[in-house]
Amino acid sequence: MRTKRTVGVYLRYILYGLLAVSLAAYAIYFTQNPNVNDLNRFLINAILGLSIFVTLNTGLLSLANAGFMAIGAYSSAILVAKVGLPLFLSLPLAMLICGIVGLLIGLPVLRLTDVYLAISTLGFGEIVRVIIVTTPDLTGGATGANLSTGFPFERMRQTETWMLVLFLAFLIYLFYWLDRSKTGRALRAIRQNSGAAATMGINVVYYRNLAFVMSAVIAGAAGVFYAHQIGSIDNNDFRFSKAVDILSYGVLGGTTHWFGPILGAGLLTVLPVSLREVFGTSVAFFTQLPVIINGLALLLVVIFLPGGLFQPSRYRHKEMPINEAEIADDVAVSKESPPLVEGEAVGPPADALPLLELHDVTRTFGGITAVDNISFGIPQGIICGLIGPNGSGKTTLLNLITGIYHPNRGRILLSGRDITGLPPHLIAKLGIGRTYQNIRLFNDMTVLENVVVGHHARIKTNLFTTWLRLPQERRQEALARQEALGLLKRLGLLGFASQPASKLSYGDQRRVEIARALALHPALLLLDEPAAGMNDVETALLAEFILTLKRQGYTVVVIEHHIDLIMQVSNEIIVLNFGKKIAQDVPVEVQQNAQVVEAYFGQE
Amino acid sequence: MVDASLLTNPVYLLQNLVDGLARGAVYAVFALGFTLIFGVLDIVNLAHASTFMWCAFAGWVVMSLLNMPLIVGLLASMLFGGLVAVVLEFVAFRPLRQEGAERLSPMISSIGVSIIMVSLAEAAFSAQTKKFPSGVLDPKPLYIGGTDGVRVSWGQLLIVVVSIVLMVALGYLIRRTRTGMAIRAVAYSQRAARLLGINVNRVVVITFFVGGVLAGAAGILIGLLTNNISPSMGSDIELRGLAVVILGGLGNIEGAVVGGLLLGLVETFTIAYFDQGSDYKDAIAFIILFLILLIRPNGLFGRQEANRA
Amino acid sequence: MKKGRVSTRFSFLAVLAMFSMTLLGACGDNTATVPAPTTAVLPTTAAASGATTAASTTAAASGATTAAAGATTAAASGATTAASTTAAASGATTAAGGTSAAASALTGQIKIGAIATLTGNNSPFGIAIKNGFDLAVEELNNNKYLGDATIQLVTLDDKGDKQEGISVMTKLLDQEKVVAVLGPTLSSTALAADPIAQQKGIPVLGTSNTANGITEMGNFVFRDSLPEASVIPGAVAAVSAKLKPKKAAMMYESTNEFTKSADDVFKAELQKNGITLTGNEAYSKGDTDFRTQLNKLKATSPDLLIVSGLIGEAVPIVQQAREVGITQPILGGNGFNTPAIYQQGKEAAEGVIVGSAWFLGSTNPKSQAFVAAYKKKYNTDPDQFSAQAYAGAYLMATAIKNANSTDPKAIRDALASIKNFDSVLGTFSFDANRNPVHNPVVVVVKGGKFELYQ
Amino acid sequence: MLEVANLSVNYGSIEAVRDISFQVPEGKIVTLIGANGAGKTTTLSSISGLLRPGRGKIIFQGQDITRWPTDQIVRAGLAQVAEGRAILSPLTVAENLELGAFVRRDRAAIRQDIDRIYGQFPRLAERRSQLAGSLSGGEQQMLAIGRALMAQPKMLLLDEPSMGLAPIIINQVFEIIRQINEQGTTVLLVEQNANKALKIADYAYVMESGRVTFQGTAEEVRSSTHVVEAFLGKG
Repeated sequence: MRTKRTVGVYLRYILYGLLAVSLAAYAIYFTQNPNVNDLNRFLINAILGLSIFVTLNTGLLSLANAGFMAIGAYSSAILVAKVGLPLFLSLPLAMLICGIVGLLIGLPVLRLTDVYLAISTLGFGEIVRVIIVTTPDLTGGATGANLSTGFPFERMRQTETWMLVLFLAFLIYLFYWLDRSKTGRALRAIRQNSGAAATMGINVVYYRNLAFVMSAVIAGAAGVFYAHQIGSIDNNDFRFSKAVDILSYGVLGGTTHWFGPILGAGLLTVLPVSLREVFGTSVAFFTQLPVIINGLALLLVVIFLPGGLFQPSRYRHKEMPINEAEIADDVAVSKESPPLVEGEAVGPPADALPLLELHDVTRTFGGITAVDNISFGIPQGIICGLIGPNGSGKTTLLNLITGIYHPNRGRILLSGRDITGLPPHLIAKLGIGRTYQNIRLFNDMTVLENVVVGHHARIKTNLFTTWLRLPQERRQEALARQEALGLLKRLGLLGFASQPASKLSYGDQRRVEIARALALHPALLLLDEPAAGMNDVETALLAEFILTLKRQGYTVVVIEHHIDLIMQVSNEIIVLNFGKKIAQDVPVEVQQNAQVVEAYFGQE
Repeated sequence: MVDASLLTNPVYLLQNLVDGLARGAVYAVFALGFTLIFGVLDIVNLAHASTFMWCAFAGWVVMSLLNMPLIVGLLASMLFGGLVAVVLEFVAFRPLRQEGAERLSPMISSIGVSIIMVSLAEAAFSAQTKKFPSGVLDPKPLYIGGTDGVRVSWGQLLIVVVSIVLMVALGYLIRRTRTGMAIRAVAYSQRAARLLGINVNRVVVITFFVGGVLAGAAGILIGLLTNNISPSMGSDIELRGLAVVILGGLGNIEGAVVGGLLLGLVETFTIAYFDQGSDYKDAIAFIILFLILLIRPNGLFGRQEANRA
Repeated sequence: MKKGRVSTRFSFLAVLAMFSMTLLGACGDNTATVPAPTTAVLPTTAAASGATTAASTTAAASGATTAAAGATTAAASGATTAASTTAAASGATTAAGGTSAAASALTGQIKIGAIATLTGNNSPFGIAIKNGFDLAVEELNNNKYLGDATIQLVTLDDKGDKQEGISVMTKLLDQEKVVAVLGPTLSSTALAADPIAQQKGIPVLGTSNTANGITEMGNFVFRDSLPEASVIPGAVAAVSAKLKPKKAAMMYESTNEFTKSADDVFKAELQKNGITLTGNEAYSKGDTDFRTQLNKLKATSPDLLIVSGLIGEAVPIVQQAREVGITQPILGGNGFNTPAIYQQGKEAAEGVIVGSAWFLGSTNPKSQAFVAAYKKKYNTDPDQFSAQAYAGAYLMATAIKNANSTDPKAIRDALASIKNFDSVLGTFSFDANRNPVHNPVVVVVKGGKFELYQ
Repeated sequence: MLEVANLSVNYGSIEAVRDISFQVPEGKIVTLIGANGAGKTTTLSSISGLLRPGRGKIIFQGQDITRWPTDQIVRAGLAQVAEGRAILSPLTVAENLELGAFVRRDRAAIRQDIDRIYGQFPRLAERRSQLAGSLSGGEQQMLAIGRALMAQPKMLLLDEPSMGLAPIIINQVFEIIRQINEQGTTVLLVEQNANKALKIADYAYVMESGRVTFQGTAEEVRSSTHVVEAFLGKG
């Protein structure tokens, strides 16, 4: 493992070195012979790199980009050459077409997971090519879109370097701000852990589709420029190998930051050009060299530099200085959410309905009944312990409440509202926050960002406010950040705010998870083994904190094996065994309960 | 125009059935090794096609340059395929398996290896198409029911027989032998396999070897059938092979064969019975692939993903 | 640990095997290469008419003075008007501004660019073409074809990629400052890259571009490769005259622009010759089984099977056609014009008819000399691509010689006025649209080799 | 027979097992009991080589097996019945048993052993050609134990054999474990079901939060208040 990391470091040096050398060679070459075409090529590839970046950064391996590039290229070629539109009008139209196709394809295809998604998008690319070949009247068919099929190159050849630079700059602007926005955080969160993202109120399906459509639109734009750079296109320009090239830009350059794919496209475009300039084509082997280097780089990077060449996360964390004045304990992000006021007891109204009610909830997995006909109610403002031997169904129950699983039978009500069958992100929005038995933080994000993700549902911004830099955007982001810092302060985590979550100790990570869940302003907080991995001191502090939450009016359900902790904080304990509820009572009674004792120690 | 009399002609129907099966057998043979690696190791090995291509060249070197008979060529090609696949395992897959990398990383590294292998093949053999020596197969077909009846060529017969033999042999290996049981144990859960005293790494190497041997058999047979050996022959059949593997359910050996035959039949019947059907036959593979993935994400004969540990 | 070593040994073996294969393959290459054509070119006959109209003698062999030659050619090609006259004038100026040599204004090295596909799928064509260029330039320089001047050929690889094609074209023009360009190999690359030469006023001569729309790109774009439209009519006419088929069936590769456009031309020609088309079936590159299409076509009982495909699939198609019982003659597109068709197809290939720009057995003395020289230099038979490339280099050199100038415009004009040039392809002229005019041949496989079809 | 000395195991930054030591004498049943998350399974996984310990030594029959690969440990005679049984559900009962003998090569003896196991577990004999996944929980547990015995282990590691089983079945399973021990196999039993485990064990260790907090003979442990506190708190 260590050698692997060392090799990775050297590999990074080698690749950067290679890039530097080729850039230098390229620069010399360019000053002698300003061949704009090579520059245009790089710029188009950089745009393609960004198109694959959007999906990779959301954790989707889509090979559809060559197909969307084809759609963009042909749409624009037809609009310009046959309909007679000017290029600047055909560009947005072609992008729109790609977006619509992307949506139509994305809706069904994005239900598939990794390998299947990759393969089905690959199939999509091939279908696009078959369609091109079989519609000669529109596209020129196998003969391509060129002079002989009615696409005069005078009209086609319109891509200018300034347009590409402008467009790329525009994209970079979009990506720069996207990265810092609610949407950008949501996309990254989904990549790192889509399950946890959903329980933070992020609509995973929506954002996946958004990323896919964005990717389609950008690839389509690249296709438009490609068509108008070449002046003559045919179906063979958009083969599977093109999809692989595009993928290489992302994988090689990096999939965590928008600059990565630009770097990747740069390396893979400039290197062959430099080799051509340095060696010419006199030595036969050199003609294969760029291709071999491409393959080798892909292989080595995947093995030794997972995440790609450019992974700036560790640098990025430094760029967020936090000043004390920013930290406000009692600032709410939006007015409708109650402010969190330290220490003030908000007791439940005596006659209140139970906050959470389960009625005959049953869930089976392939013949095994994990949760068997469970009913209970949890009144507002209490702490409820949930215990039981291994495999008794505790975590399954939590997953049912948070919508990760849906019950086979029974109903789940939150404040009297039926939430059975709702997707996790809606349940999160309705006010149930949770933590996980196996910590599911977004490891590539800072502690602060993790908590800000928790505010997702309450930040009222969208892509327009992000990209137009509306005041609302800045205000909401600042408020979310302030409140997140406030939460961190209360949990004693302020010192870690700008560190990557993965660098924290286990106990601290648990507390970050709690802070993240609290950022939802949940009416109900579900903690799944919050003390696991904590030492005694940390556990005691945790107990204190849970009690503080209760005083502030939160309702908390805790699963825990540290039985002392449960006994100490709970108002009420529910005991499960074999998926059935065997007891629900105050702690002292539970300890005496014969059934409970038997569940734990076996029959005498 | 498809003549109306053809639609009802029983000989034509039978002939297309035979041709469709033979066409499908080609896909099936290619898909076998592909699906084996996925079934056991959960890896979409996109370098399978390049291994296949190199094996065809290995067969060509042995048979054309060294003038060896078919059987030697076949064995050499199979052995060579096995060895190449083992190298792939060490170079492209093992380093990724050891560190719990992302599930898609092996697929990407296999793409990298594949690029290198194709370039090397171009450097070594040039992109020029290579041919096997003629006379390996008798060009005269067999006739069932006289020369107006159904025709089967030796090549078709060979590929169908081989695809079935390979399927049965692979089935036997997987189901009836100790090694096969170990392979299945590893496929189900590497952890459980380890606890049974199985050396998982060795089983993985064996699996790759077997996958490579299958690629070798496919390489030389398809090379022989089309007599068209070139560095791009892998990528030409790769996408179709992938469609077959999906159709049969990734990792399902019988499924791959049935899927291959099915695709062969569907393509054949589309060409045979639809006006201009041949224009659309390529789309068919991918439209089927697309639809199946949407309706049954694990393939037509796929098992439940939940079974995987 | 032990197992580790075993596996390591395995991989070592495999690497060794791959290495030895590479060596074997490399050696094998020289002896076993079968020139396999494919992409882009087709020959013809309709040209015959073109040739007659243009039978204006003059210029071709004339070693006359530049200005005079310029004037004559300009006059000869009625189509070229004011532009060429001025060009001739400017050519003269350059010549005058050159050295004091009495007969020739040409000295030193003259840079000519060549773009060929030397990497990737289509590299076999590019390599054959490069060989043709190299052989021709070597001969031209040895024979002092341009007097004191020698030709320096700068060959760049376009990798079969359009963007790379544009780049290397730009490089040749801007950096290498070539006076003319030969290539690129693929029509698709030519369609992308040639407009650059056109824009900069540098003549470019494609030696293997047969797609539609090539010379339409502009008056600086030439080709010496007969497009399908020129070869196929002759072939169909010849077959029609001899066999008098009533019905014909066709097969073509649908994913390739060359085979697809050939298919369209075939269709049109069949109609002209009053032959009914009974079916037109498609297949794709990499297909292995063509029996279904053939079977379907057989059911239409055609008198003739026409196949527009590349050599990779041509052999199996011919074999499978015979297998399914199509005994009728087969007329192949240009992809069939390679010895591989009979070397691999054996008996099945007997009687296959191919229309072509050139064939190995040509009795043209120029051609025979070329074949001998090529064989000597490369130890293998040339194919049509090498021949056209070789002819292209000679045409370009002749244009420079006739122009007696290295001014691209003068070269263009001289090139455009080449008529009845005695080339490896036969008597060669450019028509008004800078397309080649020469007699294509129709050959037939007989006794395991190509013979003229008569 | 088995000696674990100063073993510590980490998952990332957390220490799941902290400096524990214990011994399993030949021919005995030793049990590790403790609540969920006490580190019992982690300990077992380190012994069988599935996890790499951070510190400490594991000695089996005088050999230091701390860093051996799992298959070698199994070959040395240390078989584990994993938590959740880890039976291979897509394989038949018979195939599962055969795979249990993967480390052996004596075909005839393997056949005999299979027959013996069928004798011991008649339920399995009835279902020999069924897929293991179709068995009930108790049957699966028996299959898992039978399969582990096929390796002819000198010592058997059992991870929560009672988990998810009905009380009657639990009794049967523990009875079988006792029989196996009587036939000469040393047993290390990891259990949450303390009452049952202590009934058949000779010696017991109580684990809490990754540490051994109490040890003694089964009788001593049973009469101590430690166990109750470990499970249900001090109240």
